[in-house]
Amino acid sequence: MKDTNQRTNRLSIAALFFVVVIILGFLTLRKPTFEFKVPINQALEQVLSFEDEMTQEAATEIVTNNVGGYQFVDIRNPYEFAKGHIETAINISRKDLLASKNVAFFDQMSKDSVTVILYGYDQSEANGSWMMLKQLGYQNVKILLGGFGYYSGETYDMFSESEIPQYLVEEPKYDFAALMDKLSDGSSAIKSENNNTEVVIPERKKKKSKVEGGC
Amino acid sequence: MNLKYSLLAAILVLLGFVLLILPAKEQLSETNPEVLQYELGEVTHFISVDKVAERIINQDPTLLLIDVRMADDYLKYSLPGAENIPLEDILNPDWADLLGQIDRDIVFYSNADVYAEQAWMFARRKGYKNLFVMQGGLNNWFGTIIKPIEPTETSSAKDIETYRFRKAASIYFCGGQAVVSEANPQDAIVITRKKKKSKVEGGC
Amino acid sequence: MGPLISRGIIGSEWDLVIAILIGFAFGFILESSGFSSSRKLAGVFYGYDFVVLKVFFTAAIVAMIGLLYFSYLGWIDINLVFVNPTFITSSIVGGIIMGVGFISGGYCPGTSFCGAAIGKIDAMVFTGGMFIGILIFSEAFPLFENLYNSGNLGSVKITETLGISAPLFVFIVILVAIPLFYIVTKIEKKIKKVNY
Amino acid sequence: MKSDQKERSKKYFNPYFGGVLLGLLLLLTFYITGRGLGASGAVKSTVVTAVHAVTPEFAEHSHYLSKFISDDNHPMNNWLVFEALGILAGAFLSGALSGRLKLKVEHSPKITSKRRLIFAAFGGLLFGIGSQLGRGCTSGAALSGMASLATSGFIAMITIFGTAYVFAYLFRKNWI
Repeated sequence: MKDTNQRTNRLSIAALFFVVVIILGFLTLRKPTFEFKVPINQALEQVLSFEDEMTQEAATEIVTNNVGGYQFVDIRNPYEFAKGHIETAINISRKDLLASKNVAFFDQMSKDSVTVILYGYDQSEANGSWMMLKQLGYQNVKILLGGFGYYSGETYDMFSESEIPQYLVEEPKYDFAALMDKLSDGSSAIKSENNNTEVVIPERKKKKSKVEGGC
Repeated sequence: MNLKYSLLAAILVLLGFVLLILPAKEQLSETNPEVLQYELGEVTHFISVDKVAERIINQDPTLLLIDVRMADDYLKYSLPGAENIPLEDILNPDWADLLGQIDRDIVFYSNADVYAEQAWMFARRKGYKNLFVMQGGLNNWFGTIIKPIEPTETSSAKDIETYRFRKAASIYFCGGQAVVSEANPQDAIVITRKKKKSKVEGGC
Repeated sequence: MGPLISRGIIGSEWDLVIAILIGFAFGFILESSGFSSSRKLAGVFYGYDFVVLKVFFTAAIVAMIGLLYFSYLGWIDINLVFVNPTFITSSIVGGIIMGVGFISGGYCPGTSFCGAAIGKIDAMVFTGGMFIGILIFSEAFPLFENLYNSGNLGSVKITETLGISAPLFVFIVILVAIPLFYIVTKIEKKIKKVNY
Repeated sequence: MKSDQKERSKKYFNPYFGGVLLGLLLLLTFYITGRGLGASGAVKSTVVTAVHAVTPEFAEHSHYLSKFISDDNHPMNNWLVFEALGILAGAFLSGALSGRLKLKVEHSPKITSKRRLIFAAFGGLLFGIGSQLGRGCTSGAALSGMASLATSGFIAMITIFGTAYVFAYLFRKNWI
């Protein structure tokens, strides 16, 4: 009888063990702190729509006229920030973008429906952080085209004759195909010159000796 | 019925039922945002144009260049060996085989690095690995590799070394078409040779 | 997280150690459940002992449920779990041949190892027969080759074949299995006990 | 004393307990290796290795065997052989603990040992052929296949047990 009892326990223990493992699994299942709230297709559409890109003109307008409802966030490191930044900006370096106090800040901004404008030294520097925040569901985040470099005038080329604003970095700076054509001709010329000198030098020497002999 | 069997049956039914009513997990295959944030924060995903040039010149088979610009731009000019996936098409499942090659380093590039980084972000979120962005894109490529800026005399030895590499790379990348137009240079040689001859003669 | 070896979390140098340990547990459980006795195994076909069916289905259900939970909890990447490819014709023909072999020999490969380990001569002979069978198969492979490769459906899952979700399928299996266990226990009691 | 031993030799696991344990083991195996359990593969590897060792030219000539010689270094082959060794050891230990270690031929009292052995050899032979054709045996194809929800696992399970039930009547003398 004792034996039977023992077996009873074994089956139940095994079955309960299975359940306990699964329950433990659920208890320890760490809900990911961050989840992409925007589906990937929708996020791509948002990026392609360009509607979250803020131009330098608009940014200057906001700063000079002190327009409400906007908050500039400088995502460069504190050292760069200290050297110079947009007057009303606060500093959240991009490494600490998702630190809890910064997440709380972004939550607050989105609650107050304040538009956050991210900027780095150039557009590329803030691009990753901007996409990250957008895909995490912060829809009130925009990115400053050209970044602080253009804003401060450091990377502004006064002599540029181009009609296209210089902060649109994705515009080609050269006509690649034409330039390549030109350069390949040019370089072949260089090459042939090299060939020349190689070929000519021995000839020259020979001639020299001949001439010398002649003299 | 025996209690232990009822218990087992109840457990199995319960577990099966819980499984049935668990909310479906959709984004299972997507990369965790924290992983992406780490990579963005540490900037591990950028690769310099010099590195890319070096790998192209060495004909590194593990390098796969992806041009994320429009097909038109790609057809006009693209880096040697690059494949074209326009940014808006990056999520197309047709590219799964191309992007899923784990033994290759996949380098995205566009005119600058903004679109390329966006493509990187989406592909990375989808779970592809070994993805990189060419720093500065084609504008940087042309500004450094194709038209390298000559270092000043005060430049460090390293800068001069870089310049030499870029100059050599420039000749490599531009020389590809020079081979085709072989006839003209030969003519040029003849002409220059003549000139030189006359010079020598004049010298005497 | 898992499968640990496919993900390279456990190095391949541990492979064989793990193989022996898992095999050890497998052998121990099979033998302890009575799978080393051919007459106990054959009982399932004559209704006097349904131990095979009970063990087999309980194990399959537990593993099915476990895999789905593990997958849900993110402990195992279900896509990395090997799914035996389905070659429908060769599967069916092979299954029929194995069925005849089962009722004739009273063992299947795993259980014959168990039987052989505890000194059942018939199990050893069965294992020997299996060696010869595989040898015959490999020698006559050109004969079987067409059959072997016919009806290839790829690595399909039953849920894809039936077009229902995995949890629903498992739930149905559980709901079928429990009354089945109950019925076979009733049958077992009715049919004359066989001494073996 | 003797009756005590007999008593102990009957002491099998409760089938459901064995089933739950086996299921958990199978789950663990999936978790660690990404594959289920198997048995017939071990025999195949052994055959391949043995034939290759004895008559290498024959093995390379044989279409089927050569298929496996080429990937002889495939870890799964060795894996299954080691697993089979583990099965032998585990079963031996279990048998020893329950006092079931005994050299004997198990058969129905109605038939002779010789007949039982002939049928066992025949069954093994068929299982050898069938397991190759069906890409796995009851443990490899049916049990592990069912657990991973592979269609082939369910086909194997239904056909193996279905056929055995169909032919059960013919072989009844051997067992009852």
